[in-house]
Amino acid sequence: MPFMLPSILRNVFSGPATRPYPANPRQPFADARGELVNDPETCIFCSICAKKCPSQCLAVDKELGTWEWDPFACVYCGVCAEACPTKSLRQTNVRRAVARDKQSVAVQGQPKPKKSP
Amino acid sequence: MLGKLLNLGQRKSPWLLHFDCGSCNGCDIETLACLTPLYDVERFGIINVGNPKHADLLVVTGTVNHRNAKVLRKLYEQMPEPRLVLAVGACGCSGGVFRDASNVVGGVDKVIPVDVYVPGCPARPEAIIDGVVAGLAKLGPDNGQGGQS
Amino acid sequence: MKTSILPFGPQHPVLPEPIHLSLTIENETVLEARPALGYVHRGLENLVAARDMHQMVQVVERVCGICSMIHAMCYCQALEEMLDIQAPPRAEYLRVIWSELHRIHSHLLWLGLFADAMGFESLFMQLWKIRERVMDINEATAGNRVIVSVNVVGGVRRDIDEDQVAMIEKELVTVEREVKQLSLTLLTDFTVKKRTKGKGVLTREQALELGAAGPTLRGSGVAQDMRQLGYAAFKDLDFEPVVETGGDSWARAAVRFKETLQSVDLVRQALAGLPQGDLAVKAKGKPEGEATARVEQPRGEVLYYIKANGTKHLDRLRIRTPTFANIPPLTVMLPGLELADVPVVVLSIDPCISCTER
Amino acid sequence: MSFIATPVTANNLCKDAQALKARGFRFVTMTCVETGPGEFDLIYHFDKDLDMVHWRLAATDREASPSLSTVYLAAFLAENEIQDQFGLRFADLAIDYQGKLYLDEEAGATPFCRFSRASITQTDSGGDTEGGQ
Repeated sequence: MPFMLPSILRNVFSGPATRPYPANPRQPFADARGELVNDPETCIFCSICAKKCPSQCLAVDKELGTWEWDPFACVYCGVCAEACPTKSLRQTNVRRAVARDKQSVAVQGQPKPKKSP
Repeated sequence: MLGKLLNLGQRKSPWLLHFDCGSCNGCDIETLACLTPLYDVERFGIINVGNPKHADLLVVTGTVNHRNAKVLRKLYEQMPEPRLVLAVGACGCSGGVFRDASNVVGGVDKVIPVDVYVPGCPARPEAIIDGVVAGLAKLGPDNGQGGQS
Repeated sequence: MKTSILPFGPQHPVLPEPIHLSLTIENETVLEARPALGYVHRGLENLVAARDMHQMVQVVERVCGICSMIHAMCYCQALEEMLDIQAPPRAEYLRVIWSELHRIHSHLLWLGLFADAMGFESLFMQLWKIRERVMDINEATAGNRVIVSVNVVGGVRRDIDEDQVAMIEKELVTVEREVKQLSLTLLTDFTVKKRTKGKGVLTREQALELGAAGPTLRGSGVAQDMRQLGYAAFKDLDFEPVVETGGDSWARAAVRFKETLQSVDLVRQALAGLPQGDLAVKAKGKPEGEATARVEQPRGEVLYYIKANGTKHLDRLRIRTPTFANIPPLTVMLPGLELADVPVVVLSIDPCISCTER
Repeated sequence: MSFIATPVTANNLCKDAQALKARGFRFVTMTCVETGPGEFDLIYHFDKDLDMVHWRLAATDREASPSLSTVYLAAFLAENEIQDQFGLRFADLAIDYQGKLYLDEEAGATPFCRFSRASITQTDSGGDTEGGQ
């Protein structure tokens, strides 16, 4: 215990180490991995993100133009956003909020007309 | 009167029991990190206890398998009412990346009722604090509106 | 004297993870310890049938949240060998940086838990306070505190820019200084010595015979560290394994403590020699055949065995994690101990149950 | 570094392992790979001063394989794991969890076998250690 005394004294006289979390939350780092945002305007519903997802938490329907994300199965790895060909799917640095019940996030866009060869 | 006092006590100083249900340790160490100086949940009166009989709040991390489901159910049954259950992390919420693995039953809600889901893989300490606050709102007089969603 | 069997775990305040030990005790002395596992078993090796080889990177990261990056690195190295590709030099250096940052935070975490198991609460808090700096580095550079998810087959996904290099160097100075300030407390304090010296002794012969790995092996005087293999950029770095000869809990703690400082040095070396260039090469083709890869985790050597059949789904993935190798030595360490020392000695192998059972 | 596994036979396994142990090799682990219905490869990994030696032993679920735990005690955990996941059996296992190391009854037997073995386990009369009651 005597060996800890310098550390203890330093801790007493330096400011508190605690982050005042709910009162004064810290800004997230620029590169932090947060929730996913998909822009229905630019999304082409190619479902590459759904194929790449390690957790298989994305469901894309090209015919109906829907993109669905289950934030409670997502592992926030960001592979989907990296694979997005139109950069419509982005990973923000904002942490996903807690919830009382599980709800997935759906994005409804314009179903793209079938490609005419 | 006594009931009100107990309720107030529970809301102002919830004691939590942490059970690792098959998590990868990611959420566990973040739950533990909540107790350390940087986040220090003890300033809210939250104390980590080892005995389910003393606990108000069960923090469960990780996926449920057949063997630990029994332990989890037993812990839940030993906790006095009213009790809250926090499912932490993608695994606790739904099974996460392990949903299809051979010995995984799924999220915590397959075994016991869950009050608050904390997403993230792993859930950040801030998120766990948020989860506790959202859960406590359920006990209080503003039951039904508090908390974030 | 009659013997009795005492259940220890799975839910125990000192254990962050569920492991069950059936301790046969006489008075206060342990005669036999038999581990019971399965509380964390997920069967994730089996997921290779459901996920393709690139998705498995994120799955193996979640074998263990503490050494996640190192698991993924080992898996990627095995696949890279099979696909006959070589990660670019910058990626190899970045892998060293992140893996050593993981080692620092894992060892600090463990030293804290170890102090907590001895009842030295203030030391626990102090160590975890230092550890948060490493977590901040992880979050600033890789985007996540614990599971950094930086590896891909063929390289890494994230880069470290100049500002971040400066930030890492600045934080590491503080980490090193604060860890060094605790060295006397950790290694020479009366309480710590009383609880750890001569407890849970594993001799050199026993360690080799029972296949111990990592600090448990090195604490018994065997200089074996997988980083000597020179994987990633370790071949270019100056590195010497840390060895202690006591074989007791104290020796294992001392190995980890010294490795923490060594890792700080390794990160510095890697930052200084960080070459420019690409982050990843494209992983083309489908793997076929068998391969093994070994790397050093904070807890010891991890072995990946991969069998592929020429499709994007692997045939078999086998992960031998360090704690899996360190559980048999535990059955030798525990008999003869006082019951009160059991938690400390169990912790001294740094058990990671989610690794063991996968 | 290519992967080479030397074939060994069930009869010689323990004798060869003794010789290897005398040369100072450390047991690393063993891996089970399913090669066909009821056919398995057991791969043993040993290590000495960072050099690895791999052995391959063909095994079936019809008869018990020799246990390495008589030579290297550390093998008991890996062998128990294989009993759990693949339904193989090992003779003279030092500490035998009877296929209950990881799995409880509800999980079902042999989850790691791609070829369904439910029918084999039921018709197997050879004192199945899976204990599928």
